[in-house]
Amino acid sequence: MGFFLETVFGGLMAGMLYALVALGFVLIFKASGVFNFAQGAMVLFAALAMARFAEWFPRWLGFDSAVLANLLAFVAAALCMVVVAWLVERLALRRLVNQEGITLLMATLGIANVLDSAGQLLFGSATYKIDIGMPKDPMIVLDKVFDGGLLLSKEDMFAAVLAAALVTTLTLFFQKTATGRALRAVADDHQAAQSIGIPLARIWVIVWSIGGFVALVAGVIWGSKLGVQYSISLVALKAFPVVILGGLTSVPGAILGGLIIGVGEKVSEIYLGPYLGGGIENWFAYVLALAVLLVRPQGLFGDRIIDRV
Amino acid sequence: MNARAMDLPPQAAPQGDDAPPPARRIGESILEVKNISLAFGGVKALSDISFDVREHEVRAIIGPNGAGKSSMLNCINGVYTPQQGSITFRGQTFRHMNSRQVAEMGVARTFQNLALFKGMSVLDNIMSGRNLKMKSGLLAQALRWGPAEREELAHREFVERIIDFLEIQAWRKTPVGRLPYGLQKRVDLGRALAMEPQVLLLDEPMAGMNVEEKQDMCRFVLDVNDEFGTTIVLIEHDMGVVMDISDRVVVLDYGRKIGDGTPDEVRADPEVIRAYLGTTH
Amino acid sequence: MFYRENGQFKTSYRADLALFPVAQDRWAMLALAAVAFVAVPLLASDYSFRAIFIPFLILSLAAIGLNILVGYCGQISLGTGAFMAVGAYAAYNLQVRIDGMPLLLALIGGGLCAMVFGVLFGIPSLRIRGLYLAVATLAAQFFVDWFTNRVKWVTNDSSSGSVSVRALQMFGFEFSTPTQKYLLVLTLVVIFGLLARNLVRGAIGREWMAMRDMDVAAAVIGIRPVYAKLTAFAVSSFIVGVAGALWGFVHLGAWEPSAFGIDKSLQLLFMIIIGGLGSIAGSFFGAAFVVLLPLFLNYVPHWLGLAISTATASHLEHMIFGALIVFFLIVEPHGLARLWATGRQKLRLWPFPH
Amino acid sequence: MTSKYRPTLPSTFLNMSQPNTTFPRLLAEHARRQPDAPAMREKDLGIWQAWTWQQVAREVREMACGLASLGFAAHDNLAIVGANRPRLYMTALAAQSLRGVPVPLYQDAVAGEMTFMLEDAGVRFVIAEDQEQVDKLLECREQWPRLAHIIYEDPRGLRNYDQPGLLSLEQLRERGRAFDAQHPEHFERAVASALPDDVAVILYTSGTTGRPKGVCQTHASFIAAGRGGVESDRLGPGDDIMSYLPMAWVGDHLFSVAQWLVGGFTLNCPESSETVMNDMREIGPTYYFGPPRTFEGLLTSVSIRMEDAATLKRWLYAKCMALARRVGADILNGAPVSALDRLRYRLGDLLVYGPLRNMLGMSRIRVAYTAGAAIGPDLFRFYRSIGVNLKQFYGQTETCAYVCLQQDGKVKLTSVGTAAPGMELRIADNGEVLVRGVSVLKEYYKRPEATAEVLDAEGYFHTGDAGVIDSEGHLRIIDRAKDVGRMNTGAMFAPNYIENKLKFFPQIKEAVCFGHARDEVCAFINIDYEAVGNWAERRGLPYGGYVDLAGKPEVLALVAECIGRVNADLAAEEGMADTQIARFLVLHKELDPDDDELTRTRKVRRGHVADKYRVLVDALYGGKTEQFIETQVKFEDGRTGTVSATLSIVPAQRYPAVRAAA
Repeated sequence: MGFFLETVFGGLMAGMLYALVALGFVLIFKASGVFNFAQGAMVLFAALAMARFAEWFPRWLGFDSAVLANLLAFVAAALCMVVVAWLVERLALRRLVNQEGITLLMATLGIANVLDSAGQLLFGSATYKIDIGMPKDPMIVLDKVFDGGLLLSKEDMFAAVLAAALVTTLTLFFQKTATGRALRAVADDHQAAQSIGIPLARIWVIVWSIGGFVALVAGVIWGSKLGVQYSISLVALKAFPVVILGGLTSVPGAILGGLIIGVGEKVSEIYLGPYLGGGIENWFAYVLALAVLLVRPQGLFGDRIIDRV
Repeated sequence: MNARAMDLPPQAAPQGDDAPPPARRIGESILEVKNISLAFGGVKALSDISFDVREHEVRAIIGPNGAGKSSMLNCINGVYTPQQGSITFRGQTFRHMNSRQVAEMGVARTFQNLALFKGMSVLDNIMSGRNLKMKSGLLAQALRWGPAEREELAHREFVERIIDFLEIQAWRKTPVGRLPYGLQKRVDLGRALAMEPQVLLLDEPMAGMNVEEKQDMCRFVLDVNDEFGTTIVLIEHDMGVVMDISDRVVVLDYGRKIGDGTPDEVRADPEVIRAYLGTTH
Repeated sequence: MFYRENGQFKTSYRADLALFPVAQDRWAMLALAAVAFVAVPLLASDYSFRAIFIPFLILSLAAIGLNILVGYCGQISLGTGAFMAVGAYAAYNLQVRIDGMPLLLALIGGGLCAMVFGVLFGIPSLRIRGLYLAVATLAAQFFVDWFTNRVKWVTNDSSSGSVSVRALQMFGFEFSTPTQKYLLVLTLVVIFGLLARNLVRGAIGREWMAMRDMDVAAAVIGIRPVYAKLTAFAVSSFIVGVAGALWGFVHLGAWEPSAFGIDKSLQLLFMIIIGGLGSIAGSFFGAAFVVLLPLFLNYVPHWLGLAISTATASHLEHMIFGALIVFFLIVEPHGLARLWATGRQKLRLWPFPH
Repeated sequence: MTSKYRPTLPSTFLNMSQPNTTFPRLLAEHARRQPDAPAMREKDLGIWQAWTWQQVAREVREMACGLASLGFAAHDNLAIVGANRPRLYMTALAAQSLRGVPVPLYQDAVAGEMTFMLEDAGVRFVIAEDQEQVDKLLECREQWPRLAHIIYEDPRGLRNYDQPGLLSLEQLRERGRAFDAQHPEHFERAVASALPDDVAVILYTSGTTGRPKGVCQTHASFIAAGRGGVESDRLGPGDDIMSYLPMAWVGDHLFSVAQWLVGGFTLNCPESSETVMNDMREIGPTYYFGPPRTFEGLLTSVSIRMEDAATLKRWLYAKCMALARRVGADILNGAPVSALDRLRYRLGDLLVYGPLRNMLGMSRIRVAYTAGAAIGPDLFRFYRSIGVNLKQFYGQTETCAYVCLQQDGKVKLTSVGTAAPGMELRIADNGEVLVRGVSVLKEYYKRPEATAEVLDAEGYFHTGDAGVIDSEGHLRIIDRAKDVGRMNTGAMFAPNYIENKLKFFPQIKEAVCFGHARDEVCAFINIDYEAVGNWAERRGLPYGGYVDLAGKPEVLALVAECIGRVNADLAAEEGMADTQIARFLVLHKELDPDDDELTRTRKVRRGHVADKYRVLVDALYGGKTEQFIETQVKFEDGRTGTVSATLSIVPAQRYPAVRAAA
């Protein structure tokens, strides 16, 4: 029992991160109708930036406060992502408006290529580590309820909390602030949005910046756990099933989807894995999503499609 | 291909050309709609609609925008499944059927806002209407084996007759996307005719046309009705057209049926008049 | 400019529906065939066979398969690599487990297995549409990755997880030299190319395109979505499977599961988008683009006499490749095939502009 | 030059048909000699359906017997109304087989005109193409109840017509088969009984003045005319001709019937009026006929389309055309040209001329003819320079359109060629051209007095054209004899001569000149809407429709320039200097056959126009600077409306007479 709960908790925590990345997708998809395959590359790019700046700033400016370094690096990385967003909008998106969904998807694949290699060109292609001083040691809770209690990694907790915080802020941002509502307007209907005088270009830059920021946070968390290297960009692949499970256009969907996948994956790995020879979490998420879609083709929270003729 | 070969192989002969002239006398009821109700989520699109269509007649469905006219057609050819009610076609009654069955029973359909296959040529669009009648299997098609090719050719000839009938020879191989709106409407009709339908559902065939195009379309609709004896169910906004060419008219308003009868009866019906007051038709 | 179409009138539908109705096109195709079957084998070097012609041809075949699904039937698939893998491994197993299995049968067998697998993963397409489906097809990709990695039986219990094929022989004849392999592949590609062409310009092709362009209307004229979509998946994955088998047998010879990873899937998708959706010819253009560009790009530094580390070089190469893709999508979203078509049209209308 | 294959036809082929024969017998002969060669093609249902000579012969027989079964007998007239459809040509032969006479009528004639001709020719049997024509004929029948049988080719829409005497061509052929079974020898006997001097066809003259007259031509004369053409251009099996001009028009009858039956080549009918150009491109006829207007239209469309071309292409085109103008015609005439130029021309042929011919559907043309009106030298030179062997001939309905033709190698721009085989020419004292020979009409149908007017005792036919014959025997037509007037200055005034010069400008569609019994020449101009419209658009000159465009000062300037050039021409020609145009105005509407301003063959009815626009004429000579006018117009659908405008009167640049010697 205790072990099961541990697994679930582990799942939930991983899930929060999936949710985070998935959120990036949903935002971008809602606002610009682009299924952003480059999300993973953005994570890599951001993480690399963060890791390297944190390494470089002390050297350049000659100080040795890890906190300060991280802080500066984080800001710098964030700025990088804004620049990236701006370039993407400038060079690709605005030239591709009104193209088929698949064409846009292809474009993001191209962008992913560019970001991947650009990142590694600029910041190097070795493995780097990010240390934002996350507590590494595990902790025991509820030892009164179960004997031995539940063993949880503080690091995961920390990450989960961070992610959760960010998710909430973003959700609030979209519900409450004017810009947020503007973004939703665009998402719902481009013409309408333009007609009420919202410059599409700026919206896109903002959204992609947010996407970039989300990627950065995800990158930091992941990076500090596993170190920063090319493979980190694969985290995006984890997020795909989450998005379609929740529904491409739904923020809550992304969050819930993330948690479901997170838990499902861990549980299945532990309880099913052994019989199938392990390593099944790679595809389990997808099969799970597939199963859900067969029941609800538009995902859990996606908007329903009615054929009009 | 020579003069003799111009007489069609029997299986591809259109009902009109060689068949004995079906004088346009109205026959028995061929299609009967009973108490159809349809709703999307909470929204009621149709409530308890009943009417019948007789063989060889031109039956019009009119009503203000959002009266549920298109939804009615969508129910008849199985795009939507009504929550209640049944549809009787040539004596068989169905509660819900899929589009394929409807098509097989000889009901064809044109669309309000063009639903052509924009990636294909005029020829292919109309050809696709013959697919229902094409039998050869995948492998045969891949190899263009004798029968498969002969089938393709025979149906091509049939389609050419439709192209001829609709006077669109000059655009045969043009991608439909490049045609002016009026011609696209014709192609849409052509695709439906290719199915050799017994009942033809026309969803606003003249919407957005200029006077001349409307005249042409009217002529085609009537010719179809005469030449091939096809029964026609017609949604149209242009009252003039409706009153001219239809035998009987159903009037819908907010998903309810508020009138049914000959053009004159309907025109006189006070409720109909009320429904139309203030609406721009 | 070179077209002289006067007097080329058609007196039968057969002539009018011929593969190449215009005489000049027929001649051009004949010339092309002559080059491919005669000139190239005589002139090309072994390296060029291995590095260019063979991969180009095989990828073209795979692209044709994918194009049928995506370009003609409008069902986006990100799992092509998986279908290639199935084809390759199935063919491999047929070869190792059945003695004296003729190469051709092994390839076809591989294709058939891929077909079954494809239909299986095509079933969701009956309910799921568009990007949802696209992502869903990744399930196939990852499932197969995992399956080929973890299930020893697939690799015939090879310790390393990599498999290597025996000699390519068929009815006593052995394809050993690159030229022979090239001719083998070329022949197969031409045959499958023609068959595919026939399909897409026939009844079934119209059903596919109808589903793609306007599925409701398609249903109303009596096209069964189930049949249309599943045949598309079947035909597509059969061709892709055969391509996969060829890729493993002829191009690689020995391979590991990673050879058919998601990168391959994406690469193939690139090909058909850049080459042109809904065009058999486009599949070839796309394959050529994807095969030649990298070669070209990593020659450039040498020509410019730049000394850069291979790592940097490969990064640059990726970057430029990605950039070019975006560029292409912007200038000609309909792909090289469209450019080709417009060019041809211009030649037909020459000297008139339109 | 691209491949110009010449059919090598057995010499027997031409002299096969002994001089005294008839069309039906020629048909029978072809059916015997080349039963399976294609006689006719029609683009129908998307492909070119072909009839072999045998099939034509059989269908003609069926139709003939069908007609016979309805009581059609020798000397009955069979009216034919419709577009160029193979089966309509066959019905003509069917009528002739029974010793009857086909009377092709213009399909676009309105019921009134048609009733007149039906009555005039006492027609009881008529072949109609489709519902449209049937409706018209039923209308005619109210005036002309003796119209007993209306036989239609296309049953579309006629299913529920129950009027008496309606019959589809299919049904006619069925009756025919039945009748033939009962009276097997009837057909042969009828064919055998026909004499070469029987009337083969009655063609109605468009009649620039007065009511149309039915011209009776015999088998003998039309066959002679046909053979003349066929022999001088070595036509025969393997040649393809496009039949797209009205059947009622003598030219079409000469090319698509007489020459077809003599030469035994293949007739090709377009799918529909919209697709003619395209069908022509597919067939690529080897032998082509078109009135100057057609060639002009083609050239206009060429220049318009080239203007949208990329700069480089336009440059190339200009260069090549310059070369062609310089040497093209000579190369075609076999005149000496330097090797270098020949090489250059080859290149040009590869890059421009060849493709151009291909786009015009003229790649395979061996011989192309034009006639019916004067053709502009530039126009004429253009086609010859790009390697199209365009030639002129001269003739009228009364002479089977067969009087003069230009022989290969002896082509002069200004002349219409030398007297055709079997014809002799003479110029009367008043300058009128008189002709005598094989092709001269038998008579006007039931109009002895009219016949007497044009046929004199010596058998000369008075063409009504004024012309001159040069030293080499080339005839040059100046004008209609009766139009040639005298100005108060005493100078000879040949309006058409001037008008044609004007019409050679693509911007000018029609022109009407006045000058007889006046001091100066003044002109009405019709702009070419398409050409001028394009010109305006390229200059970013906004305009709202024809009337507005025609009124634009820029356009007036453009026209004035053209007129200036013509005046310069005239000044240079002996005796023409005085007929330079002093003032002109641009009409606010297109002259239109439906408003009786043009004949069906688009010749100006100058008398009628002069009366109708009296106010304008007066304004021109009354020294006004502008004039308001309101005119009634008929639309296609028969409705009528009015257009009105204020036309400004513009003076034109004139030049002092240049002595020819100088």
